[in-house]
Amino acid sequence: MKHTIGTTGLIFNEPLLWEKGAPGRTGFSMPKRDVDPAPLDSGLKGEGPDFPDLSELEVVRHFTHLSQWNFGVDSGLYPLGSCTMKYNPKTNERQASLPGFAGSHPLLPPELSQGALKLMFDLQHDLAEITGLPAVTLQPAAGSHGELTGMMVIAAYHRSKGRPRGKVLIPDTAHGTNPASAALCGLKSIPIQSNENGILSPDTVAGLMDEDTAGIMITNPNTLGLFEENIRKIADIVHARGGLVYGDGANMNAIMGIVNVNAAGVDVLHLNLHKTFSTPHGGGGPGSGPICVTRELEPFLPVPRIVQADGQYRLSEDHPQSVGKIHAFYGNFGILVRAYSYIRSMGNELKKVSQLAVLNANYIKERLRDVYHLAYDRPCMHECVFSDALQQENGVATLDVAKRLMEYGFHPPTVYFPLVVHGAIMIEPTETESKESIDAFIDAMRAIAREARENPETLHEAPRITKVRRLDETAAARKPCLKD
Amino acid sequence: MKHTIGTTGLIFNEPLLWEKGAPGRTGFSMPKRDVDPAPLDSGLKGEGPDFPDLSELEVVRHFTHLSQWNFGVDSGLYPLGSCTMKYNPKTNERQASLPGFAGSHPLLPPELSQGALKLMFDLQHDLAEITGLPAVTLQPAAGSHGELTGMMVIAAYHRSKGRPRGKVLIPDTAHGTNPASAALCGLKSIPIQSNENGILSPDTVAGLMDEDTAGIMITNPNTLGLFEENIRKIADIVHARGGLVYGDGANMNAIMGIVNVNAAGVDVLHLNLHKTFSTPHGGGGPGSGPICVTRELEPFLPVPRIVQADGQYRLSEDHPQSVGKIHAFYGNFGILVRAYSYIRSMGNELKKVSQLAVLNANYIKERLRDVYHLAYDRPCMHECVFSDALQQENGVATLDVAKRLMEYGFHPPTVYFPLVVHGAIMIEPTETESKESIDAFIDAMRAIAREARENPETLHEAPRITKVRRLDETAAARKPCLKD
Amino acid sequence: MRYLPHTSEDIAAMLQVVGADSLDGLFSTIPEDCCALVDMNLPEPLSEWDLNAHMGDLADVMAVSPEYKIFLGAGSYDHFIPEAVRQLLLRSEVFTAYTPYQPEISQGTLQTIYEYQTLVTRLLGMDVANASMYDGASGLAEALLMAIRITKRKKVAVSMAIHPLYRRVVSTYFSPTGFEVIELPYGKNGQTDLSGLGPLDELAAVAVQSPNFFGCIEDLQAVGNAAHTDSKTLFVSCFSEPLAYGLLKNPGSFGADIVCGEGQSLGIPRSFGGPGLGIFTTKQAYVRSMPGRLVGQTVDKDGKRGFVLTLSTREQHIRRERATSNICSNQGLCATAATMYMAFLGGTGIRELAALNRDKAEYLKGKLKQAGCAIPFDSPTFNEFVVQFPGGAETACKRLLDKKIVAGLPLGKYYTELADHALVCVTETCSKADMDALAKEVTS
Amino acid sequence: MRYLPHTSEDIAAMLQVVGADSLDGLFSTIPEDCCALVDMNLPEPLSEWDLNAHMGDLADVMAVSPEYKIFLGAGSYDHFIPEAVRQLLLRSEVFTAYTPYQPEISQGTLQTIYEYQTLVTRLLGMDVANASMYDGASGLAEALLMAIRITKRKKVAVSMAIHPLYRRVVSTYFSPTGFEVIELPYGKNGQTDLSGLGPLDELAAVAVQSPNFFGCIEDLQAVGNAAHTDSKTLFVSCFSEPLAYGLLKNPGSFGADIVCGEGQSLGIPRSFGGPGLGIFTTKQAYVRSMPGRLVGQTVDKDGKRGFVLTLSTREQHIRRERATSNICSNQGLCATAATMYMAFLGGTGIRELAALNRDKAEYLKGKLKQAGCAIPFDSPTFNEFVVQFPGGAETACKRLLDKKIVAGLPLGKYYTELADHALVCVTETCSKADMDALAKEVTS
Ligand SMILES: Cc1ncc(COP(=O)(O)O)c(C=O)c1O
Ligand SMILES: Cc1ncc(COP(=O)(O)O)c(C=O)c1O
Repeated sequence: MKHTIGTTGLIFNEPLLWEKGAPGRTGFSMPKRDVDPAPLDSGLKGEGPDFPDLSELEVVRHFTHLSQWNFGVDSGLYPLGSCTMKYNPKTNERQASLPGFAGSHPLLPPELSQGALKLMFDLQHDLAEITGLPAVTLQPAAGSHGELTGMMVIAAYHRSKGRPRGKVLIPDTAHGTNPASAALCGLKSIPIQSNENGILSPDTVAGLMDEDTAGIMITNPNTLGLFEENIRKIADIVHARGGLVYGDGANMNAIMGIVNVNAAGVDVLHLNLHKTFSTPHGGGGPGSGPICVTRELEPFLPVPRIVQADGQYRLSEDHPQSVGKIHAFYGNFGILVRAYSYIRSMGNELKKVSQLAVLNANYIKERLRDVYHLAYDRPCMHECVFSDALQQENGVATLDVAKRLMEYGFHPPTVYFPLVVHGAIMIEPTETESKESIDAFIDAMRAIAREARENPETLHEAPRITKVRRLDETAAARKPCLKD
Repeated sequence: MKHTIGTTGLIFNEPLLWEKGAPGRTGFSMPKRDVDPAPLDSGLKGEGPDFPDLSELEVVRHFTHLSQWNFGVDSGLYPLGSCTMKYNPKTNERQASLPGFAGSHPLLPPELSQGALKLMFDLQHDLAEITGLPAVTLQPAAGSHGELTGMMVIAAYHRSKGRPRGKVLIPDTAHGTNPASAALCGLKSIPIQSNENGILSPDTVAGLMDEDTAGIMITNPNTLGLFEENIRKIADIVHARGGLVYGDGANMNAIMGIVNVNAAGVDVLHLNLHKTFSTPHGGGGPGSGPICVTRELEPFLPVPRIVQADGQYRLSEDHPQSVGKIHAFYGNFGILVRAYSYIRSMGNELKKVSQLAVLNANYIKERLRDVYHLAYDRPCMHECVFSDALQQENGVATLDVAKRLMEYGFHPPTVYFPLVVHGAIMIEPTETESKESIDAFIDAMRAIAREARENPETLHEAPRITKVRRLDETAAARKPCLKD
Repeated sequence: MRYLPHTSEDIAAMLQVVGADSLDGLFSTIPEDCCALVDMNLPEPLSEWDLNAHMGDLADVMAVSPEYKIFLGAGSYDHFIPEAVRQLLLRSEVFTAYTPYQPEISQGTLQTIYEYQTLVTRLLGMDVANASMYDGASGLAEALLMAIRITKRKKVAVSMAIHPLYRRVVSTYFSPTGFEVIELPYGKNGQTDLSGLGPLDELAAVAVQSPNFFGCIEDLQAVGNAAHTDSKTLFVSCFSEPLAYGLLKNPGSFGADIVCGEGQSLGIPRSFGGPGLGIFTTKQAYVRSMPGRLVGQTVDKDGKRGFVLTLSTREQHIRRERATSNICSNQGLCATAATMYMAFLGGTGIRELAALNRDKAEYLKGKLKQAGCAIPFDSPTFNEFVVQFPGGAETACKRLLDKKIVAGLPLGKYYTELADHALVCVTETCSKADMDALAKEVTS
Repeated sequence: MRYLPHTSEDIAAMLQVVGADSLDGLFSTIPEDCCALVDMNLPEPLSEWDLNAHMGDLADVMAVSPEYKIFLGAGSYDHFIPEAVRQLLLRSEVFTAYTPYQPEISQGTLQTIYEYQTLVTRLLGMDVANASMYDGASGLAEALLMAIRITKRKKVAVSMAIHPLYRRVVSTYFSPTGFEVIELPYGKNGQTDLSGLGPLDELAAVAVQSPNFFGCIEDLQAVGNAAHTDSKTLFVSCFSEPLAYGLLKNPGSFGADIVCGEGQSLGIPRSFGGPGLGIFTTKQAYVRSMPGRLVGQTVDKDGKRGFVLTLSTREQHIRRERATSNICSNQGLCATAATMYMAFLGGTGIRELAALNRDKAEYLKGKLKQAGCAIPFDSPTFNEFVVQFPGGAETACKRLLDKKIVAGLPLGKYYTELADHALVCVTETCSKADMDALAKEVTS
């Protein structure tokens, strides 16, 4: 296509840090020494780590060059399904770097940290409003950490009732962290198949739910981008057998202000602030995974909890049923500041956020359905899932489509997940993409579908214009080289 | 070469701003309106400018993409002769953005701006120390603006002596701004040829200097990277005929703490803070071009001048002989903050700066002299000047060498200047480049010299890997398209 | 030192190649009598951390909002700047680059400046803009010199309602030349009084500022007509607050020949008066007489769109003493900031923001009138206006300072006849509450 | 809203393609009983400018240096962070990228993490490091679970001189499991007392921290020997202040099997306790039992060096319930900051900086002794130590607060037997003058 966004230009090779530099150089400004050296038993002294010595400019160029090999949301459309790669507002970075926040010590006496405590207290309130679940902890450092915390809460609840349970129901569409988190709580996960519509049937659940089952972990909207329409019925079944419903809220971006998660029967829900609430992913983290629970489960939340009395905020440890601490301090506070800034900036426009996110996803679904096989032909939420079924006959697989998309200037969607769809192509545009941006993506996807028929080779060979081409992952795993 | 720094990677096409967006979008957070609209005579109202409406993300991506088409000091070696492309320390940016500086209004009462006034007062002192010339103004916004100011001072001096003069001597190696600045002062420039050694001979000057000549503009070290060894003798000749010596200090990076400009006989000197004192060039500016003068010329400096009395600083207008104001306020204060930060960070290590800058330049000169024609075979200062004389026989010109250097990952040197050297290649590495970085540049230059012999085509075709290839500058000038 | 990468081994090895015995040995060509005999007397180097502390101390004694409520404009305006502008400006590929002499690796800078040129011509209604001048004042001086070059005349008429500091820079630029400035007085309504404008046949230009220094919107139609009664005379319209043209008819629509001024308002911090942005625009016919750099569109070897510096035969590095100006480095990064700012604002935004500025200023004007202040000039204003404070401007301002309110700029220093007047500015950054507070304090 | 690009025309056009009549129409599949019946009760949206003011108000009431002199460490350390780190971290290609699942366009992140893995293994003397854990506490918990997986045993011995908050996180992780924690007391000298360490044959791991919570440097040789008297038992060494290993012998050299801890010290702001950096390293033999992501070196189709996520069969997205951990998002950007910080510091720098930290701490220790404070533990310390304040820690600290000095962390809350003791920390950010002031105030 003439108007391809992706093109090539001059970038720079850059060696590993220790392939540069020379002993005696420095990139650091050493504070001047105003005290005498103190003796230290030579038995304790090491040689000091073998780090390269580099000038400030050498280090600056190193990381400037490296950054140019990366693709971020600021580089272009990043429709990575289930990851909600929306715009990360610049103002959030300003707020998080305010000296009063960035420079504050977590163990200061509460009277010296009222600003941070108030921010967390109010953020908890906002998340409760958004989910409908009244009690919140901000301590988990990521979604998966939230799952772990949530399942601990559920386990503690059952223990408190004097009847610990050993199993948990998990749909086959669930993210890998769900069973892994359950396992850490000593819970055996029982897989549930989703039905022909890509969602759970109450009967299936009814068939599996028993008195040794702690409950169910259900992602809603699920990883097929579909709303679990039977969630309320399923919750009733689970509750009837004394179980609890864990909600994976990674996809909350689809339903803010639209669904009341509490009303839907969910007892515990985790949120990914680094998805729905616009905080950056930083190439892997840090994230933040608060959990929101019903009043009944509040006593089990991690400590310390923030309590307010006549305008003063303090940290309370006095919660005997609490699962305890899950983070050394209070979680990823710097991420909380960003999410709080975002919520303050949006207010009730968060409902608009969800509406537009869902609009963008359905628009893509409709405009690509004739050239890619649509796994489940139903209205979708924040994302839509295709497969390579139509391309397979030309020997073209999802991976080839993904790699070729890079050359068109887009980040590929999530691929080969969820596992229930063979060769899945999971597309989540998010609401911050404009119609033009999405149309350009659609044009690229359609052009690639054409290429798959007309010259599959271009797809097999892709990407050619990136800093490196397809990498040998098998070799990497066979004899791992994990450091120099 | 295997270890070429330059390579290609994925970058992005980006349309012009108004080729994007849609009416009604915005990237700006409109403050909420707390007053009523006031009536305005419709005769005064316009339609409002035809600007595109873009979302914050659209604008962020736009300028992120554009930045990737650029080469800066943080991208790699930038040996642009006469421009002193040294590292721009990150801490300087922090200091300049302090709210107390960035947010301060120039017309606040002095008692509310003591910090800025003290900074400027102390910076003046430091520049006087570095040059040996006791009186300083920081008002000129760039080097050329400094030249203009300096020549105005000289003109004012002659007027004050009751005998205005009409001419000024300017060497053929001078930067174009010198004659242009002189012309703005109504001075006719009389060119002086430099001698076979690339510097000025006293006799030549003596032959041209007369009572109608205001003085001489001399760049030292000059644009051939050579020190004007006869400067003292020349100054005596000029002074003897009642003239004054203007020094173009753009190349001060070679001689800090080594030469006393005052002792060398210079009466007025401009400095380029955006060269010698590490402030960024920003793709064209802003710069800052303070001038330093002798006590005798101090009365002619622009107003307001900063005066100090018992610890308080104020702005004084009371200088009857002053040339007046040259900038609406006090010059590019934000640049002064950066230069001040740099000088405070370096102290007397500024001498080391000059020593290493000169070492780097001489090292390059020695290691390339066998493959490129060295214009003047003498010890150089901050830069060395080669030509394409040896390459011409293969039909390769300086421009080809420059374009090919890009593909090796380096910014080209200054080319075709100074005019006295046909096909000049003017290389100024600066002191912030490490030996390895300079060796890599030398390897590239030598490889190119080889290519010039073995396959000149690669050079004529270069650059191939940049966002755009050689551009049609003739067409651009023939029918100028200066806006959409 | 972290900026100096040379180890002693590096230095030794390089000295050997160079054939010098020591670093001092590199300077053998410098005669004794030029050498610095004593070390520079500079303070000890500061660590990054001590520098932070030191600069913090200097910056902390400066009076800035929100601690102070500042109603000061007069050529330097307090407007909100999106954090996104600040962060994008730190993209080092742009920020640490030099002038785009090598277009193949400078397209980022070049396209940005092309966009800048286009947006400012649209804002001002002109044909062409250059890549920037130092500031509004030197821009005006160069505009008048350009008119003199074009018309080959020696006199210009300049309104006294143009920023007094700009006019002082003009007279500095004029002083070494034989050229003459005729001052046009301002009238009772605060607009330029053209009645004294006699036979134009020796005038190279008639120059006014709108909104003028008093904040008054000039009758550009009338000025244009007056100027153009002589076919050769150029109509120069300058400004210090370009945001006004988000709302007002632009000077181009009144036939201005050169429109120039200060662009600090467009996303650039005040920074104690600089760096700002000299905006300079003119008509197509005069492009070759224009000072400063120009970016033009062209194509590369493969026919791809690209941008280059063009028409440089006007400039000093080619034309030397016969150049249209001596300017070389300009205010490129500030032009970049302005381009980003205009892009974030958009056409809808700039109109809304301009209206908000004027509406707030009108609100305060009304409040001050109620509070018993006289408003001497009755012609329409944008976001600044002149006020006569009961009991004199100097004293009123002094008194308000104790309340951490900077009430405006006392005008006595610039116009003796306005000794008890002050110039008051209101932008979108002033809240109703701040304005009410000022009005209240004025009378108390 | 500036983050939402859709115009009403866009929405209309897209709805038509989708075949919905309205935005609400998009949610037809959501049953009544799940719907939110009332609007969310959230505060009105703030403009960027009101947000700045609001956040400024919240941040301004926090106690931070330089206004306060803070001698508080205890797992969160005040070290100077180069401005260059801050600016490089804002490079949006890295900062707005997700986990590097697509290596061809993620080499920046991948090479950085590979460099991170290499540098931390060099710092700690270990074979392999993962791409990071959430923090030091959860890292320790995962280390102990890993030892349990490897040894198939159910008990671990944990020193009471390990950070009390880390130990609480460990017990939270252990609570749903049947696993047991045996606590090892600390001795008179502040080091872990191993004498109670009986027959090891059921112990999966022996875990200590060095420097420990009291700042005391543990005798890792002794701990290693004790742990390894049983060939299966793993020696786990954790830390909260990695800078110590710029100066001290690293845990690897004492044969530690797993070394993990908190990396906040390495160029990451304290930020009220997070985000920090969970550093996790082990021996080659155990790499396949390790939690978390790993980056490995490989080659591309053309034989060029490149980096990928590897050994992911250990991880949840492949292995699901049988994964070595549930961790998915980690602390990548903090690992990036630490890599930059270690690169700026260099081998020479980190040694000098570590020495400076200890020397300053020793200086204050001496000063406080002179001032009449008791130092209960006599084993060597790095940049933290325990002090007994005359008249009790709580009261002393309270009194010093009025002088805007945070003298340390009162220990009574964590160790009843140390009720009148406080943990005092000194880094390179504390000047001699600050320390003298503290010593003076303590006695007054
Ligand atoms: C559906 C779902 N659940 C859980 C997670 C885990 O979240 P985190 O990576 O923050 O641990 C993810 C992240 O990709 C997810 O998509
Ligand atoms: C020798 C010399 N003189 C003067 C100048 C003009 O300086 P500026 O660009 O700051 O006006 C330059 C800039 O290139 C120069 O190299």
